[in-house]
Amino acid sequence: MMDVLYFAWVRERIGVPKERIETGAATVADLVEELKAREERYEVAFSDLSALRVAVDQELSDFDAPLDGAREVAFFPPMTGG
Amino acid sequence: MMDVLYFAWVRERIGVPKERIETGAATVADLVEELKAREERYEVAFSDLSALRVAVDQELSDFDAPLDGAREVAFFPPMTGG
Amino acid sequence: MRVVVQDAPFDFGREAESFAKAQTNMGAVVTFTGIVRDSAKGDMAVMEIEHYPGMTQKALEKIASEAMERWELGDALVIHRYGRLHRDEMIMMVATAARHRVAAFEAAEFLMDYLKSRAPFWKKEIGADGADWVAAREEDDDALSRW
Amino acid sequence: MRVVVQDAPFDFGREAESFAKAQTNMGAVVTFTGIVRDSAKGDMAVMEIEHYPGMTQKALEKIASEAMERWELGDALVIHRYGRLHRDEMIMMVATAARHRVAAFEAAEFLMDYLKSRAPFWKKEIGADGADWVAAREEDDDALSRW
Repeated sequence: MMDVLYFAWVRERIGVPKERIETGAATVADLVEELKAREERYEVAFSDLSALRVAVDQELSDFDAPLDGAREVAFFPPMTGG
Repeated sequence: MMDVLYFAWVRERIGVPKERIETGAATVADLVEELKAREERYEVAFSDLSALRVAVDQELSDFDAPLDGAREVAFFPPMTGG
Repeated sequence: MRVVVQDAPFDFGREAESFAKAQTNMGAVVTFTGIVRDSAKGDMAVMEIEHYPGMTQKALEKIASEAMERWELGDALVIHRYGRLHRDEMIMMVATAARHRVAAFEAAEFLMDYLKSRAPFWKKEIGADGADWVAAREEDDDALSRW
Repeated sequence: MRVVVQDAPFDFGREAESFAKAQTNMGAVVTFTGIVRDSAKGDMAVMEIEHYPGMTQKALEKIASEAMERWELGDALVIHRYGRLHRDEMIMMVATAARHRVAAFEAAEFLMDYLKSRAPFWKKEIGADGADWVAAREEDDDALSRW
């Protein structure tokens, strides 16, 4: 089981801030493919990965990062702090 | 007549903060030569012009600047503001 | 080093003053304050700042620690708000203290460059006819290459 | 734009706060504060700052005006003290306000670089065994070539 979090317009497109999913995905990219296959709202949200960022267990990460042992994955647009 | 002002260690070496002098010097450099000829304390203070800065009528200036119409000339070491 | 993430307003004057006063033998203190501007459209009623609660504090601490090490700072402070803010309200501040001015300036700029594009905040401008997420600016990402 | 030359202490927190609060639609405020450090010898009792009364105000206004123009600032503030100061006392501050952070930072650094070597102040460190005039640093003069 893994917590998947969405922020900003990714959250709005997917419609929930967080969900708990059962997955055997080996990498972030595999997880994205799994989600896209689920429903159209995921396919829309993940249509352009270059517009997205990802954090694995609350550390900024890459789409090819492995997920073994990861408990929390978050997807969001480029950050706009400051 | 012209007011000549000295600041920081230039003031300390010359011994006065300000004096009023009669001069026909055409440039700052001429004025410096005139002063050096007066007394040893001036010669000491003006021995290395690269260690000095000058303002003519309260504007930073150069040693070859003309003095026509100038009412106030100030000599001082490089500034250390901030 | 102090890192604060909160929805409440902060007292910039008091924070700046007490940061500077707490230093010993530091010749230079720099502060930066980020303030809510109007949207490009000019109709912004409120700005909503979303963040990633579990990650924000850690991400800011990591950035501040790196600044402390790279410039041998006497101290560093980061305060960042989230939630709903109005125009001309203060969003965040950083402060740095160093022996010389160049280090204090550089460290403050480093903090700001990293906060801009590596801290998990997202800004939404809510105006008269709808809401827009603020897009990240390419030059903010480019700014990181300086460090 | 406000330029103040005085021997009295100033209230950094209050000045920073009221400067920032007075802005409209400026996204970025930067402040720099210069503080008395100990001398290299480590025995400084007091720092004496001499200035050129007739020239100082004008020189600072000229530097601040140039910053206002070059970066389209919302506002700029310069406060500089003279007279006798103790360790960890504040010597001076600048503040700049701009729409974006890069302009606010650059303008503040420009002000500091010019204040360092173009404003008529001279610092003397008075210690247990004598007094020394602070020498201008070559890199401070070099810093001007950036602008």
